Amino acid sequence: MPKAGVLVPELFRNLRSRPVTRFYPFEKAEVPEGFRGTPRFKAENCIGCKVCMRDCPSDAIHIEVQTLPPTEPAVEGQPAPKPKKKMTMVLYLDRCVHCARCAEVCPKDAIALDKEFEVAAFSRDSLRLVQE
Amino acid sequence: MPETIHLPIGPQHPFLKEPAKFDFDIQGEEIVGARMQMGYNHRGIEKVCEDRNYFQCLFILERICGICSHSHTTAFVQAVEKLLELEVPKRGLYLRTLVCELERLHSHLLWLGVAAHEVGFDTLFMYVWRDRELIMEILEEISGNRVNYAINTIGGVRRDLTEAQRKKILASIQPLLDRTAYYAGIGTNEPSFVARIRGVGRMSKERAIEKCAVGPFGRASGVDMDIRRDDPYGAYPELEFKVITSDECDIYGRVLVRVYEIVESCKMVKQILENLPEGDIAVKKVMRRVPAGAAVSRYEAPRGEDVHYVRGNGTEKPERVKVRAPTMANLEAATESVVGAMVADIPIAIASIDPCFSCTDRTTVALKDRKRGRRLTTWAELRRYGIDWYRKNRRISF
Amino acid sequence: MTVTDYETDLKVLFPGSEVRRTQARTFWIGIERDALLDAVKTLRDKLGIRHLTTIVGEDMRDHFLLSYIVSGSVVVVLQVKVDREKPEVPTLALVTPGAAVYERELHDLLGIVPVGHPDLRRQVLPEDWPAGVYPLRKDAVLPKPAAEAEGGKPNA
Amino acid sequence: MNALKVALYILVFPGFVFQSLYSTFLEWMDRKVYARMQNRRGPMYTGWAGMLQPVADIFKLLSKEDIVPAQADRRAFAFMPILSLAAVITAGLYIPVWHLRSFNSFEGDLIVVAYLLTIPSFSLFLAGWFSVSPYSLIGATRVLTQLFAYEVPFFLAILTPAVIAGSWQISKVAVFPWTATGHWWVLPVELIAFVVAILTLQAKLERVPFDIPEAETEVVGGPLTEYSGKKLALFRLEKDILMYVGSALVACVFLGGFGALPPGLERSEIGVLGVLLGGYAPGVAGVLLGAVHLAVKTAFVVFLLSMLRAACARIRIDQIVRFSWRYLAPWSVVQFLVVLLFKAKGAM
Repeated sequence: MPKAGVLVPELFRNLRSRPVTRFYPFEKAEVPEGFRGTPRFKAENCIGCKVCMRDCPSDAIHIEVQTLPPTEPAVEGQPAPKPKKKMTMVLYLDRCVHCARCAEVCPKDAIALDKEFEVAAFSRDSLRLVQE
Repeated sequence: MPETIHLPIGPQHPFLKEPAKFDFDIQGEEIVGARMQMGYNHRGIEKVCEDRNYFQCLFILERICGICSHSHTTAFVQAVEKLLELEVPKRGLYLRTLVCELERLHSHLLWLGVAAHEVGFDTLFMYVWRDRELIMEILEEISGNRVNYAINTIGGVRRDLTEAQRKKILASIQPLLDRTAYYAGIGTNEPSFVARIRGVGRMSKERAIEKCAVGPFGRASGVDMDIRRDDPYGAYPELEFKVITSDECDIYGRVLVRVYEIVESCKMVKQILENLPEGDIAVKKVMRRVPAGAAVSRYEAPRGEDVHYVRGNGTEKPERVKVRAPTMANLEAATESVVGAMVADIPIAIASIDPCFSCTDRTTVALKDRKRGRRLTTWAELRRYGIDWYRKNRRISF
Repeated sequence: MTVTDYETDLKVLFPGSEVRRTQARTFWIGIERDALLDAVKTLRDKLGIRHLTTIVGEDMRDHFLLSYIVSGSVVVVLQVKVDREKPEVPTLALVTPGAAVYERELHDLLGIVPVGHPDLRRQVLPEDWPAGVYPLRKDAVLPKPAAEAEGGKPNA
Repeated sequence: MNALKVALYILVFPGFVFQSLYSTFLEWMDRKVYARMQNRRGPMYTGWAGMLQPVADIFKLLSKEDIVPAQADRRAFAFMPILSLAAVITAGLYIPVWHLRSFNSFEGDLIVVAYLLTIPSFSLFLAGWFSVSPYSLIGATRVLTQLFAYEVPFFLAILTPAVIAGSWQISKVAVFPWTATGHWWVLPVELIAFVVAILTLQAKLERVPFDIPEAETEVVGGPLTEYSGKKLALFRLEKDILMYVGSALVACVFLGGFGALPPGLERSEIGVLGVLLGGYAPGVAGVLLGAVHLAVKTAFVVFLLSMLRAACARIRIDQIVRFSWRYLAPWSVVQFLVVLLFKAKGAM
């Protein structure tokens, strides 16, 4: 049976209690452990298998493998030293969907997601992150 | 006989949270005809999936919708698991079901707030959404993020639940039940709110069956159908719950059904957490190549029956993924239920199915002059025009 | 009625077709195009399976395959082969009004004409979409966006 | 000299400037109370606790692009906001703000104010009608339908105290409880009329639960859908001032007055209640106390209106007509009969 004014006691209760609104841009919310933010790259771990490129749903990751020229001349009779490789990850953050699939499939933990969540930008160029 | 006016609503309108187009013929305040047009959110996800491997599809499908993201991934992984004949570990199934039910809680609370907003009851809207944060925080805690949980993977779930998290969730269930009981009281007692939802948007049981209505919309018309019971999946065979139906056949019934479903979901969350089995959360090794064949997977999303149909062809990429979201089944019926009602009832009647057009559509549309029947402009032209206008008149370039 | 009972009944009701059971309670039945309406009516009247979940259209390269997923206590998938040259099926919208939206979608995306459909407007594709391009067909050539977004990843 | 004084009255106090400032304060209060009731914070950053937010909103609108629909009647479209703003400001001049007599007060100004307050509704209707858009049209017809629903109970309600006081002059009605012929307990007798007046005032202001003409989720902006820029700013200012004038009118006639007595009336003994609710003071003190007293009373009425806004859902147009004629109008008549009965017995 409808009763008029059922909400009024609650209204007065709220009038006295503290508002729940947070002052967002000044007070930031704590994100939980395991928050999926921006993918960060650790070049020393990367072996250049490109599994992350293969599985990225939005095609946002590009891994470049660059073979550096040998620093020491090859010594006669010994096996040539393994050529050093330089890994670069280009992340198109405007495409990234933050699914953490790259971190999940990476066999050497070369990608981890940080807690950064304010990633909006005025131009797409600033969202192209080159990480070495 | 009053003059019939054509009232266009959408693609942009304050009551539509997502774009869709409705055309109403009205005489005074009464609606005499209704048509609808979807497609404003069509993103071609089904086609995109043909070009991605199964894991990529998983995350793409998660982004069909922001509210029922877990529904789509669960339906999809279930279909793929059927094709791969995987046995998902118990704990994985329980965790998956836990997120399902938490998602239902947050979706139903969201709906209650939106429904209140549609009839101008903003206070209830604010209260409900404030308390919905309880659930959002739990989901954030479990999965890392608030909207797209990314908790599912083929063969199980990606993250385990710690003991501390389990206790925390259990502790926040009781306050939520109290609040839900309070809102149920407000929703059924506040005279102005009841006046707006009682007897509005009627859909008879017969018509609901003919129109193949699903979910709370169908259940409020007395259609006793719930995939969780009829075609059980996940941990549902081991859980005790009631399927809520109502014979009110109007929006009032839909409010009741959803509110009692919140209560049922709370109970289910409790059961899951109390009986959480130990063990692995996912199958260790999953084949990337899926054998040829087709599988149908049905899932009870917060809005109703969500169906995914997956056909594998022995490669890493699916041959066909078909998604049928619950709103697709209900929208025509809801549009029909408005005829005979008043203009003021349009928002709440359409909102009463909890429409999710992102789910339903999966591009863009040209403006058309209906009276003269000629095309005015296409989106590309419109965009060009906008850019040129600003460059010329405001000296702003994009 | 158990699932096995349904299996027996389905085998009796569809003698000419193979009834395949998978996934505990899903039955796959291949039927002829012209038998579709009767099949749906039979399921509805004899077994009470009347909820049309959806219609899936697939391009199998040499033909189209339509799967009508009808559900009740069990799920029955009626599979109909449609000729590529003459993509027509009888409409279900008059028997089950809920089928109308799915048939419109099929018409949009695969170019399959449900004969006798009451309201065959475009459903999901934009109005300036070129006629005769059906995106879900495997041989479809889709129009590419004319311009690239500035600063974004270059189109491959 | 006299002309300058009148010009000051009209333009500064209690005219345009005072009304604009005080009504934006009332809007701020309304928003703040509404927000706090919903556990939000409300306006925060412009001025102290967001106090200047309504002013900022109006200035923002004034600086925005002004668009007139191609099919609209340009002159009528531009005229409507000015007409309604002029009407409410004129009505506001008759409110006894600092004094129990406004400068232009005369026997019968209550009727004039009541009529002036219907002009905004009509201009809103015409504004919607001249905009020629489906939403504006629906909104316009709703404005008119709603007007027919609430206007009669509103008139009956605010005329009840006038009947008790035996005068059609706002200042006399306001001061009547403290005069030798009146008694303070006429205020509780008018309770039904007060409730009806609050409800109908809410309908006049088109706020929840009676914001049917402007229901955002149904008809976008109702009659104001096509309005933008300066014209919309004027309409907003008009809405604010209407809230002030309406609440002040209700406060004056129902909650008693404070200040100097109009000539021809004598003061009764002021009890404790009299000091709290109203009374009399001479000279400058009377002016200041009178103004503060009216401000507090008006704010109280606005608080009631905010609470009503927070506690209800929007009802439908057919429901408000039914509600109004089934409950509000009969109850106002009952109140009238009660008052007449009292009068016949010679109790007042």
